[in-house]
Amino acid sequence: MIPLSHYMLISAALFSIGIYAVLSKRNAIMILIGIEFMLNAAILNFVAFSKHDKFAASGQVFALFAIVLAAAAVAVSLAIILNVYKYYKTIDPTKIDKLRD
Amino acid sequence: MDTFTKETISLLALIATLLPLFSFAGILLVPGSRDRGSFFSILNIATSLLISVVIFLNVWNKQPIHQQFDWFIIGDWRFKIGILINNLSALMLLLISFIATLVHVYSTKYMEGDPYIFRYWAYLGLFCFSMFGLVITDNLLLLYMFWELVGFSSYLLIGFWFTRETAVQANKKAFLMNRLGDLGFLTGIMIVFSQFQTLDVNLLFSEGGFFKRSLVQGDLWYFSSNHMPAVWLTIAGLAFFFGATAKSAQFPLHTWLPDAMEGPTSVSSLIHAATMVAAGVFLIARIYPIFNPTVLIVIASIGAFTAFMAATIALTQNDIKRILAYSTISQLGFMMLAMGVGAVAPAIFHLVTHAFFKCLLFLAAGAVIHELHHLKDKKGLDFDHQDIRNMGGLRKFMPITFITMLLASLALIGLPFTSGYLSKDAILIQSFEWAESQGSIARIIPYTALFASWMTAFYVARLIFKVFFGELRLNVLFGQAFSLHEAPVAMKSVLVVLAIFCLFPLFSLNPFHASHAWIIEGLPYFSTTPTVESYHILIPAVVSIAAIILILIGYKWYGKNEKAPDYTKAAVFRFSQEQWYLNRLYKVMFVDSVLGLARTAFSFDRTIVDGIVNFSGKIIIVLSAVSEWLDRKVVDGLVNGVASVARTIGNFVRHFQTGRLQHYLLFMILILLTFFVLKYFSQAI
Amino acid sequence: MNEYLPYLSELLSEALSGISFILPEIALVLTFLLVIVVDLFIPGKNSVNTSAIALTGIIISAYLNYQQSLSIEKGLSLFSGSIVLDRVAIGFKLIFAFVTVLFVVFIKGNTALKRHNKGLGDLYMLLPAVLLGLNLMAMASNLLMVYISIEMVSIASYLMVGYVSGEGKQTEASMKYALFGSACSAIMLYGMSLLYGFTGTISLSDGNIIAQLSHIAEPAIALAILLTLVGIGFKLSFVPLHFWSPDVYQGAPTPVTAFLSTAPKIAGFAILIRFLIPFYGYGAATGIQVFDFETTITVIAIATMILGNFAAIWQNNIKRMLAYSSIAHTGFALMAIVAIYQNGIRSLLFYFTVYAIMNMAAFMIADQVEQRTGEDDVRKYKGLGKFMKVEILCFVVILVSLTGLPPTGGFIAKLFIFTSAFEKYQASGSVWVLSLLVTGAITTVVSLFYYFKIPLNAYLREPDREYPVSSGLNFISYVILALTILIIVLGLFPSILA
Amino acid sequence: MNLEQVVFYVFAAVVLSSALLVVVSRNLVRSIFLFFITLFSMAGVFVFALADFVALTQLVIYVGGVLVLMIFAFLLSNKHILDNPESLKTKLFGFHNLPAILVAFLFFGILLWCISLAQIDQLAWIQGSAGNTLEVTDNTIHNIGITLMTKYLLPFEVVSIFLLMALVGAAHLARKERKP
Repeated sequence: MIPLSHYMLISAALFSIGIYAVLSKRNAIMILIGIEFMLNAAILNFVAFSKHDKFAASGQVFALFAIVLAAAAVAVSLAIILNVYKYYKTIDPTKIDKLRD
Repeated sequence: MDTFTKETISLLALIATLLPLFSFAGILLVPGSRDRGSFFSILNIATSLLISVVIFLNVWNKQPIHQQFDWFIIGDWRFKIGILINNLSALMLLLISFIATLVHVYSTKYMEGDPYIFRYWAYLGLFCFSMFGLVITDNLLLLYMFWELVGFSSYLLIGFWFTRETAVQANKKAFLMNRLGDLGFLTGIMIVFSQFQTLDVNLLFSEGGFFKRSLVQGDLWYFSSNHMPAVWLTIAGLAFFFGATAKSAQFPLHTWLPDAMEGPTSVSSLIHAATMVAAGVFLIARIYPIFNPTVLIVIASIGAFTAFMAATIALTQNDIKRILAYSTISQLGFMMLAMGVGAVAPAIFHLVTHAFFKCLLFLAAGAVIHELHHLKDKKGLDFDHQDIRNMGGLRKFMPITFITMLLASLALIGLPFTSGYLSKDAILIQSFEWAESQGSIARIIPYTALFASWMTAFYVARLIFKVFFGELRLNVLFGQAFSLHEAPVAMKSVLVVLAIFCLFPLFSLNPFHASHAWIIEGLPYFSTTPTVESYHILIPAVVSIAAIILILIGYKWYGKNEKAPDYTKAAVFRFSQEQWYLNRLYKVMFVDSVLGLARTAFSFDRTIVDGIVNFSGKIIIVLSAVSEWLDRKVVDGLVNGVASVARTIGNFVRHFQTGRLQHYLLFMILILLTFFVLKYFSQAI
Repeated sequence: MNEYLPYLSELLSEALSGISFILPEIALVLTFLLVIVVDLFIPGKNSVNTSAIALTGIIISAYLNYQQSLSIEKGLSLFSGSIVLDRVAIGFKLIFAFVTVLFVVFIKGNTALKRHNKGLGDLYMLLPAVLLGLNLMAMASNLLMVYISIEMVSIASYLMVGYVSGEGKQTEASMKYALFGSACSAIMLYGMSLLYGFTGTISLSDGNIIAQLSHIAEPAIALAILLTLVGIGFKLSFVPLHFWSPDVYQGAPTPVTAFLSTAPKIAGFAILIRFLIPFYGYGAATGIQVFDFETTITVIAIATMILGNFAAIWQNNIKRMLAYSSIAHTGFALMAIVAIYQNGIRSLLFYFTVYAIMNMAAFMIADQVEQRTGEDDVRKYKGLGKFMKVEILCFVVILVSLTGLPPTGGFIAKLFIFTSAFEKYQASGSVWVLSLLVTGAITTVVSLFYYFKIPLNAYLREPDREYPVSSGLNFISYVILALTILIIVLGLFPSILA
Repeated sequence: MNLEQVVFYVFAAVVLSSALLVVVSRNLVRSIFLFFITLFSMAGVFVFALADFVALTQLVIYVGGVLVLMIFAFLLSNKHILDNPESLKTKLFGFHNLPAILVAFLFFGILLWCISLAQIDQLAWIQGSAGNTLEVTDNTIHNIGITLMTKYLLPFEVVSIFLLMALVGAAHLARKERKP
């Protein structure tokens, strides 16, 4: 038996790695990958706790929905990033700052 | 005319209120020529006046009219609104409609030829509508709405000549100052509502109303099953007073009023002298039971200080309208002072008399300005047509304007036989009596007021002498002899009508004593302070004699320098001799009985007496400079300071808006974590 | 599977019994499908067909909602507790439908969108879908529905912001929006996973979640709740989740901005209320307080009001200014959330109705000005009062209402919220609530500094350039006029909404 | 330590190390392939939590969908998009990354603190969940199938609309503009 806290540990680490990627990478697609890490960390939590929720299976169902929704979000975000590339010829988020105070 | 039922009277009041709104909507919605609207407006306002007279006759000293219906219900909140006409509101209704009608008539000539005059009529209509509404409504919330609307229409009128940059600035200032005040009003409304669950003026403030039944015990303020800390009662009073402070231009929110003189003079006379600024005083009177002794002392002190401060400033102003504006502030200060010392009826009495004579002063000043402006345009000259240093000797050209304005000035100073004398002395007497019962420190308040009233005499004298006596200084300035004309009939007749209202008989049959004036007898809230008989003779005497002396000094300074040949025959000349006589008196006193230096008597007279006169003159100038500095730097600085603090905070916040996505995310997460750390590691939140 | 057999028919019939209560949503789904099919096979010029279908569908759905409002008395829990249908939810749904109808009208009057050469069919396809998402946000009562409905609205919003993508500005806005939003929803999902882990349930409607949380140390609960609030706060754009909104509002097509600053924001409040109700309700019933929402939301509200109002002072771009002003309004509405157990929800619904009207109207006017003069800079509004008489006059009324002055609906709305917050203060005596009230009052004054700029320029300054005598009225002008009159009517007769 | 545990920790190590490599790698293509490894081993971890269906979905949707989508995005667009702008001038722990590193560590620290405070292994609801706990022999697919069609019917149907909307919308954005 693997204790639940170990799953939590992995997910916390993965989540923090995702945060780092989102905050530091100079490429919009890498930011998307960072967000996917964060989502996966959350999904891991759901799945791990769902072990003790056999009948309702809320955690596993939640995880399934999250995966599906994440895929849709990625599709839309990628389409948007492609459009950005068309106009800015870059997807470096630090260079896309025309809208500001 | 006693046969009207309550319903009819409420309906009439409603009609009187809606008629000006009708002219507002009619003028703006029905297209036509640019100069349309004058006849329509005058017709409407005159009808309102007629109705007001009927209402007044039916209500004064009779049963108050109170009609209500449901306004809206949300949840447990049931709002009723309606019309409440008691002596106070009937009086105000009559006053406003009367003065508004006169100003309408006056404006037909004064505003003639303005390219957007139809808007002027429309705005006046909106203003009158809001003012009537304010007076007759029975609900604090509705009162607040009309209060806002009054402010709004006044901004429209101040900014009427919006092509002038100064008018726009003045407009903005008036707007911001009044918003500050409104915050107070709203706070008050909320406190009252949460304590009593109603905003009905009649329920709250009448005899045996909720306020009379609520009581303060220890630290708590009880009403039926509700209670809240007693300090909220004080806060509510202060909050309402703060609202009134802005509208009635009391220290420290008074600076908008002199700036508001950028509007047409007829507007200044209606709004910034006679009616709108009185709304604050009216509010205080309407909700009087809310004020506890602490708040009343604050009101009295602010009133006295304002009266004093504005008077000192008025001493050194040269713009004719600004002098009048500061004198308005000063007089409003008197009314507030009266409210503070419990003299509600004298305060309202002064409000009424002041409305007439101040309106007249402004309209007469408007006539002068009108003529000089006309001259300026005709000859293509360049001078400031509102500067009293450019005027002088006008009494020869404009005798009616002169005489009426003189009457109004005497009323403002408060000399016997005028209406101002009655009301002002009533205030002063009661404030002295109040101070007697309060103890020593409170005496500062009536003495300040007394001093302010003396200064009033001086600056009014200065104004009159500079404008109407001596030679026209423009002749000297431009080296040619100009001649001016009397104002047109429409304006002149208005001045004459108003001048009649500056005299005593309309208010009290006894020219020397106000206590039997019908207005005072008709209003509630007689002061509870004991009467001190001696004051009733002493104070009027002191005030009048000092005022006459000061007028003479004013004459010596501003009127005598002119070498007018026919002075010797004028009655004024005798007074100048008495002035001289007084100087001798001083000389004898100082030389013989005090100093005993007979040989250098004359030179001593020169140095000491003139020295004292000059010295006190200097002190006054310094004082007024200080007041003005305070006015300009501190109060304006406060407003500007608020603005700049707001901008600084805004700018700080703006720095985080870098346009970079990752900065946003970083700040977001950092703030989130900081909040968490503060909450659970330092217990700061 | 065998464990389930005895219950299977029962479970199925429970699921089916809910269908009759989601008729408005079913109407939206049908509209959605119909729009796609029609757009595919009959691509009408200027999307006349699709817009008509979308509009009809939305109105039918609104009518069904209205029918529900007549029959539903107390809350119904449907689909095994996935959603709750009660009067508050129906009220929110009616507001959303109203805003969406206005949105369709707004799109019709916007030339930039009309010129878009990919056609507007897909935009009209998004409308029923996003309205469905909004309705679900108003009804969601477990974490799964909260997540799905928020995501649905978010994705549709990203698509709308980037819809025209004719210029860099819009693509930039949509990228910032999509990435910021995805990051926030990932954080929210993590928070939800923690909540699920701590309690073993995703339901918000029974007290179970609170009962379980009460066994756990407060910081852990706080972290889970704060992370969950990130996702909700992204919809509300309160501090510190506001960063995206000025940029996105400026970049997006004006009708979209108007919609985004209205409907999803109000829906965010609906979700927030649903999320808070178990905490408040259970706390009041048992005296157990697992997390100090009052302080947290008060701090957020104060920060949001200050930031929104003070930053707006500096803005000259009208859309940015309105963006900050909408942030400020969020802060103000949060005041009612703090006072939720008094007359809070009722006053909040009134506030949102008024807010929806005035916000849509403000953006419509700004858009009209931009279309006719090409200006979106407030300093260039000089002399417009003579050129666009009706619109600017309406603008002044709307601004008066946004500030919260009588006799407009904005005043009554603010008064309600102030009063309920004040009652809350009296009940609790908390210093935080007092400072909330003070901040609300002060920032109301501050808001004058920037709202006042518009009439100042439009009426009191001479124009830099020549305008033709007057511009005529088009049908958007009449819509604006109608909304303005509605605002005044609501100010004078607030009871018509009750 | 039995074999199950060993394999679990190996998977965990692979997840974390590959994820770290994804974020420090300077080459985008390499990052994406490492991302594939992370997702794959993540699916392995799911299996240990007795969620075989979720693991499968992870593989099908993430690896088969998302990852392929990303690679297609590269292929469809200009190849310059693959040039990593930071590859030349920045190092892993460069100064400009410092705030991000600090925030990530702070976040990690707070998460650990909260997890330890919450005493995850002694949660009340887990203690009381005897009989409601999945066993290795249980078949989760039946269970999920039934709950999706009953308890979670509404979310399930809503997601279908959601996916259609996202699909049409994304297609709209990515579509080339028609010549007017």
